Amino acid sequence: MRYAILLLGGPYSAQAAHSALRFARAVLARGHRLEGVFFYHDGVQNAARLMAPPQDEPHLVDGWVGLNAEQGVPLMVCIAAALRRGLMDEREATRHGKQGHSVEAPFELTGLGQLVDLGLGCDRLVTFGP
Amino acid sequence: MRYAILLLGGPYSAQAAHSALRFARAVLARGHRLEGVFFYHDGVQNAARLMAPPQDEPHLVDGWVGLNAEQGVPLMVCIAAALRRGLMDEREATRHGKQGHSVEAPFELTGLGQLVDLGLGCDRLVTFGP
Amino acid sequence: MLLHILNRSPLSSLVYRQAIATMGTEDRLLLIEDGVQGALPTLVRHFEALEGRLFALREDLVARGLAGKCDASVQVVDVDGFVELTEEAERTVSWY
Amino acid sequence: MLLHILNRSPLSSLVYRQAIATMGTEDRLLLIEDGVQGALPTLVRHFEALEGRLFALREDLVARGLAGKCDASVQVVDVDGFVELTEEAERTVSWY
Amino acid sequence: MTDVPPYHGDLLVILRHGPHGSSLLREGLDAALVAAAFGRDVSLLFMGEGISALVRDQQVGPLGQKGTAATLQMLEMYDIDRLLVDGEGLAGLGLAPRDLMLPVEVLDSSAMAVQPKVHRLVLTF
Amino acid sequence: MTDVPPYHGDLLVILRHGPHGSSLLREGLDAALVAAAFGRDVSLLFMGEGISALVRDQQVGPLGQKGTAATLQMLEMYDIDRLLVDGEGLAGLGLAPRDLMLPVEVLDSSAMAVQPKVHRLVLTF
Repeated sequence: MRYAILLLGGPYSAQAAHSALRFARAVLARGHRLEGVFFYHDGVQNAARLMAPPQDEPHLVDGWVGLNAEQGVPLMVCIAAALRRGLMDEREATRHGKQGHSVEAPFELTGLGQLVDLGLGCDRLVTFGP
Repeated sequence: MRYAILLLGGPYSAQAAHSALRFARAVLARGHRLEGVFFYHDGVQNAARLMAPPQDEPHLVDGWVGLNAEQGVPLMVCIAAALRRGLMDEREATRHGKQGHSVEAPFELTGLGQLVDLGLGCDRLVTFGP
Repeated sequence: MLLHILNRSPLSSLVYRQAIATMGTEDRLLLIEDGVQGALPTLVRHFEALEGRLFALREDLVARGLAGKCDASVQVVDVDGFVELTEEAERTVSWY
Repeated sequence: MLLHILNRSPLSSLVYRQAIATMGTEDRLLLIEDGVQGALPTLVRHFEALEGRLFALREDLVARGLAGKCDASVQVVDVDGFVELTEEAERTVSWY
Repeated sequence: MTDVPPYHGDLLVILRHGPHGSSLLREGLDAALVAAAFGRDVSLLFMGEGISALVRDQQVGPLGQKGTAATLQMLEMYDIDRLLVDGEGLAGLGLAPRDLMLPVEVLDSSAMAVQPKVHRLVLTF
Repeated sequence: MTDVPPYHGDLLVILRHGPHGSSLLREGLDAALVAAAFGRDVSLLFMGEGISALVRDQQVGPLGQKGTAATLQMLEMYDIDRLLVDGEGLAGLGLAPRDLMLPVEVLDSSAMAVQPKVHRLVLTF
């Protein structure tokens, strides 16, 4: 089956990101496809490139990046939710006249239309709330 | 009286930051001193320097920076809570071998000891929860 | 006398019970943010033990269109009154 | 048949009532994260309408030291079983 | 009870949070508007605190926060006209349909239990 | 009732959240440990879901998340020995003090209502 995940919880503040990552691995292990992870609400904070948790704890950005590298899972971040929370890639930083950036590939800033397409285009969308 | 604020809510996700900023202004308007605002839990996200809300909405970073500029209120961000959520200043970025930074002055990364000193050293600490 | 501050509605969160459980007989409770919903006549019964010691923040009521809908037992204060309540209390305790 | 997913404890959040209100007579409910507390014998009564359709995630029980404390009426599944439940359901609805 | 009823729509957005207190109400509405703009058939279900989003006379927040009243006024323009309200929740707030800013369909408990089943996708906010 | 009782300590940290589900429990414990390390007299009050932090046999999370059990074991080393538990909440979880990993003082409702009054600062997590 074709799965998708909607993640609404911020990293470390809520268990949602850990739960979603674990679920993603289990979905793939059962032979399903994971069409994408959409980050919305506090979930957008999972794309913060400067995340530096203590070394004896799971590194969530590394977890997401690994999912993308090994399985090609798209990591889609709601641009409107991201910008107001301080998350932008180089292109948005340029557009806003700011130096530096807080989001980088493989995370991609995108619109809510992608969430709708993802949710209605796949067989199962599973939401992990904050 | 000497006041302090503990802010636990993230920007835009929760009303906490708006409430805290409004309360801070009212405290000062009544002639009190505001010894500091301590950002902890999701509250640390208020220090995200790339925050870019729509122009017709309140800009929280500007609000905090204004409080500091006009009244000298220290803006203290819990370093442990910040690092795991992707918030670091240039010094921490260098220490972690990363390019760029997501927090800048007047926000200062500091330890929880500052929260304890602030809370026990002032007359009133008011917490704004997520 | 302490000031307890509650920002959740009794419609969805049970934290109001924890606030009440730790309140002394003179302590006050201020409803702010989503907590102001507790000032509605159908929900204020959850706070009946606090007769005369229940407050709600005017600005948060107004923003939600609830300013004219509060129960008569609730004392409505603006943010200046919020600061005044913290002045009068020995300390504050927040519930969320 | 739909799978509803709940991540809050009935000890602090009333969202479980909203989940139950929208469940059809064949729908299932899976407790995850802090929601697994609802599988304890003293709290499972909140879910009595779901007899035989209540599940709890093993990994989240284990992490909390609650693995051996669940009520007998709750079916415990691991994360592989979680995926299986989503396969069997037409769609999922999350409550938080 | 085992028959699957005909679909009422593509997307059901369940709104459980009030205005101002969190961004979830607005984010749920934004998802609904975008889906509608893309030609999807969208229903909104207001439950619990979410019902308070429909109360009349809402204002901007004290720092000028916009709230959601203006967004709700745009629903009709986006052809979102299936606004469902949990009747029990409405009574719990002491409100009647005339207290709300938009015309709604009030659901009893049996109608509530059908909604997630008759939409292809359910998003909860 | 109007007499202020003598202070029991500098800081009361109220813990209302369980392990793993959110970071609040850990963040509350961290604040308590730092205060104790700075020589402050700290009490912990476990309420509601927070009581479940004391359940025996907790494990790391499925991704290796540490949880809070190891932190709780360090409390004694930091001279934090006033561990208060809401008796009603304990019963609500179907637990007794022997189910908990550390010795605690179980409070009845009148003792609960005194705690915020007898500490100079109260932090709620």
